[in-house]
Amino acid sequence: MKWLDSLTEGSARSLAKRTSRRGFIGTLGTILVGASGLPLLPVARGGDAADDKAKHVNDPTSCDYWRHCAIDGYLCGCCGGSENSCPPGTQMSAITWVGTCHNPIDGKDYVVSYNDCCGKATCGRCLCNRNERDTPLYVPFQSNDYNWCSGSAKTNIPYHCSTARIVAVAK
Amino acid sequence: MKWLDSLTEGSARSLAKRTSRRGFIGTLGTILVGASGLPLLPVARGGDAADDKAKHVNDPTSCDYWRHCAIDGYLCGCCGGSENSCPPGTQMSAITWVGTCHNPIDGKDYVVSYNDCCGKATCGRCLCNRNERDTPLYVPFQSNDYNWCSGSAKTNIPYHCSTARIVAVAK
Amino acid sequence: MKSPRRVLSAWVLSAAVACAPLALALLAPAAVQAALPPDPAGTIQTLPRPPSAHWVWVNDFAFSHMVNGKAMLVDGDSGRFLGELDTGFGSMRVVLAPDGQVIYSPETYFSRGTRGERTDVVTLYDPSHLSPLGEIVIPPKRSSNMPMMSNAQLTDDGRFLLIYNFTPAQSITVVDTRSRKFVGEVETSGCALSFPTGARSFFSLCADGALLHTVLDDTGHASRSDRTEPLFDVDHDPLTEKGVRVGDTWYFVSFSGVLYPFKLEQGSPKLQQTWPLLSAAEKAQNWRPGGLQQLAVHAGLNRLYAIMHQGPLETHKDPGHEVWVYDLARKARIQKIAMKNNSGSIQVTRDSHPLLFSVFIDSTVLDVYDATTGNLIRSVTDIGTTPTVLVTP
Amino acid sequence: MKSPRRVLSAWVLSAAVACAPLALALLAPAAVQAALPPDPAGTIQTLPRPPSAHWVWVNDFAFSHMVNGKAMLVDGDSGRFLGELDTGFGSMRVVLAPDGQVIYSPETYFSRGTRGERTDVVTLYDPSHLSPLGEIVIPPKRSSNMPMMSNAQLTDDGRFLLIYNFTPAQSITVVDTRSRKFVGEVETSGCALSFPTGARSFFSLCADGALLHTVLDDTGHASRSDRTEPLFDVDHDPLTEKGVRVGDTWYFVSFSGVLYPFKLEQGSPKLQQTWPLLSAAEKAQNWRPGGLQQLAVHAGLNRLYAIMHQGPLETHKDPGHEVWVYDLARKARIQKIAMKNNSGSIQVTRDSHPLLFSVFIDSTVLDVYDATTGNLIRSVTDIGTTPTVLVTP
Repeated sequence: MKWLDSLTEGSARSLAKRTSRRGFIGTLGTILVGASGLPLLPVARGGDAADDKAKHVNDPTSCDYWRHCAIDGYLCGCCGGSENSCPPGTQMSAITWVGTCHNPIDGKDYVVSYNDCCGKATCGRCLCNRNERDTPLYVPFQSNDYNWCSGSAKTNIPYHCSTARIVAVAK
Repeated sequence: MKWLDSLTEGSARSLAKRTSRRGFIGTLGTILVGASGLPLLPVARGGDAADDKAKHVNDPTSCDYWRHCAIDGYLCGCCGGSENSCPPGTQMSAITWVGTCHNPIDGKDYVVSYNDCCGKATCGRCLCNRNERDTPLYVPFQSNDYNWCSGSAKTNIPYHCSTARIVAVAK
Repeated sequence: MKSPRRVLSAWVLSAAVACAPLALALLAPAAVQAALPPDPAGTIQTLPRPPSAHWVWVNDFAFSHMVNGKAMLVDGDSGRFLGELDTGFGSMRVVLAPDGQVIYSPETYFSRGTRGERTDVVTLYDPSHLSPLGEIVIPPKRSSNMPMMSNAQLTDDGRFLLIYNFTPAQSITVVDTRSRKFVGEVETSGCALSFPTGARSFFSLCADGALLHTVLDDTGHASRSDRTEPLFDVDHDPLTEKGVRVGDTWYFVSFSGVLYPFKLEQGSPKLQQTWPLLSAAEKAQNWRPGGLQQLAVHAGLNRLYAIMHQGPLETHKDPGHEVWVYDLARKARIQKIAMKNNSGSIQVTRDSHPLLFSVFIDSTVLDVYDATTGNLIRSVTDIGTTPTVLVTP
Repeated sequence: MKSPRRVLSAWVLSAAVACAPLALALLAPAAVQAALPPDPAGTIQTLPRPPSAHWVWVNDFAFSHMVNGKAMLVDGDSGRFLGELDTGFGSMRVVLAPDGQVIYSPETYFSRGTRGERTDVVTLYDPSHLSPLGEIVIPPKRSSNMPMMSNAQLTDDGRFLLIYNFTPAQSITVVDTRSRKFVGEVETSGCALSFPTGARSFFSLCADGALLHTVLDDTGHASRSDRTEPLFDVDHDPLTEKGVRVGDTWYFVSFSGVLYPFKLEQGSPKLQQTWPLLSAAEKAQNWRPGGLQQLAVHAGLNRLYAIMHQGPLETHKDPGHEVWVYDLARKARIQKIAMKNNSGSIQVTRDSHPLLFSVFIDSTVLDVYDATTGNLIRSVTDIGTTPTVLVTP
């Protein structure tokens, strides 16, 4: 379990302060990309106008879903999984990256863990990128530029999609 | 050379009558597809309006180039090769499919051989499909639905692009 | 989906334990009541068996990145994307075992992506978990072509898988699905593809318009091979190779729109009465069948569905904006369905409330219609890169 | 290209001979004079050596089909696409040997496309024929991340190739390009990537703002490893990891636009005087550096190029529509270049009439500018799927 040592090294300090995890293709910035690799030009953060955002805040297949406040990747809910489960035949990454999202339905803040689903080609549906507090590659556990399917020797590294699991109430 | 036997069987008769070879992705019909896999909707046969066609009739990187009268695939002239040569690092298919194209510059008809270049991933540039006298898969040597890089055991089958070589004057 | 299976393997648990101090450091005191509960880690969805009759496998050739073919499973009732299989270079289509217990996928791989040693396999997938159960290595001869249903077919009892080879020598690879072993190759020189006619037989279409009928023994080797006289005119009105089957009859359409039924009689395929899908007036208006998977049938209703468009002869593979529906018993058209989008491939489900699915290789939309009323039910977007052949359970 | 090499291998000749009767049957009597001559069969293009200084390798991550990464070579002078390499899963970028005799490409493959056994290699390509010369198997630990120049670097003399690993344990794989063998791994726990500082040394950036400086011996093993004090503030204004180098100085920009030069002094990287790329007024207007490969330099002109846009802090990787140019000696901006399209990655050629190349991962256009006037020279369309890092000879 040598890698678990490195997990704590150099990142525990800031991990305790920052809870954003933006996934993988952070360089896309605020861009929403249509599936099948047909990209759209950069649009408003979160993808929709304010009215539409409110409409989709409880839709797990929408980028505006409240749990997706710090996600980056294809939404597993569009790929045969859900907001908290992986599609058939994939594996959930062992390492989790944690954000804190506000749920407007019950008014609470939740700690959300963004586990990737791994072992199949990129899903290609519902790419969602909501970016805050991203760090460069040298602060790995807050950097969305890694393919986090790398996070376990037992998980095949092809990245498929991302989940957003509730871990706990934040406060 | 067992496959050479099958080459002559059942296809020589019609091969002698028909000289069209349309390449590979014939099901795209008359569609021109932009490179990088971003497809365009079906457009006019040959891709351009009549005026534009005349303009490009001597441009080897245009679908309207006179030699491309029966081609189907990515034009090697857009991929690091030319109308009669393969891009670096690819191999030219051993089997050729022959069309007869009219060269408006000298007024002659030429027998043109459409050799595929093989062994790298699809080039993705200048997809051109000009369809005439295509036959189903059971008449292989006139069917553009085959990946003709299959045509030699020594050639790796990944299809990259297509050339249009002059073989002779037709008459 | 409906029966999620929780997978908490040892490594997930160990990682969770190891990470606990970190995670705890993040957390404020426990929430007041009514908060949403934590989600378990490591949950992987599974699919119910048997599959819904309204599911469809959309096979993706991925032409711009041919080494990464896919088969994607979509639920026509909900429009939900259920999962996918990665099916390698130049993939044709998945084949569903009649008992629903396994999915067969003929696949081609290279040791270095697009180069190096080529390995052809039939991968067996678990239909609940969409994960490999095993693989059967076959000769590296599988044809690379625009995907067709008849690139891979099962014999009627599901015992032997038939895979078309083109090197350009033509043959059929036979795989025994019971022993899960490669059996051998059947030569089909001058003839292509396989159209099963029974538990131990199939025919291929030949370049001269004949049908080559092959009978297998119980070990999967050819015991007989008969070639008919030419049954259609390759030079003047060839049949498309996109045949469909109802019971013991295979239906093919010619470029000009004439329907050719072939029925097994006395152990050999015999041409039945042909009849035109188009009236003389429609032919004069250049109406024409077209598309990649241009025909579909519903056996219970005894109906044929054909994609139609207007255009000259060389548009015989073009998509259409209409699907015409025929009563096969009455040999008459009974319906025209207006398609929302370009239609290049169609498929009809087998149940008594059938859906009509439609895709086009140059789009990534799957359209779902009521196959009886012709009404559009929904469009499902972002389905792959270049969708080709549709397969229903 | 300029020196096509005719390849008439045995199999082409044999096929030609075998096909001759068929071909002859097709041909009418020979043409009258002035007809175009027949083209030879089997001609394969080659590229001249040394490469033009105005060529650029556009590395393509192929995000929608990550197993099919590519590196595409384009001539900035003509806009011509010269050829490509297939570089496997999650490919980062090609590395050009200083002597121009070989191209190194760290690549990852799976025995079954996206599953099965993982094999990481460095493939060596012949730069004239764009075909593999050989490969060096390395540990299957190569980092999968958004492509960065410093995922793979050569030591200054071209002897050792340094490849960043992330499993998530961090290390550097060292490959000896002379013996063409894997040498070993250098541990860099808590520190990422490699930034060469000499023939036998490089530094990595650490999570606490320190630099880890590693010195290799002549066999490629670490002989010394020194960690500086924290030299920048990770929490309040981290440096992007997209450093660029002029001579013995590496330049990094912070999220807020402050330039940090590190220079090797007494065998260790020392922070030089920092200076802001943005005025207080520009900062107030939310101007900010951004992009995937957001900095470029021209050593001869001693100029720095930085992609700039307006947006809040969390847009630090967003593309821009302006490139600001700085005189590194004067520490002053000397030019603003208006970009035609979104710019996420830039690169400047090394010659005395330099070109500025620009791509954006969400587009397939390569824009070519005069790097001194800032004038757009041409846009080259249809360059891959998701172009990332630009590499010039």
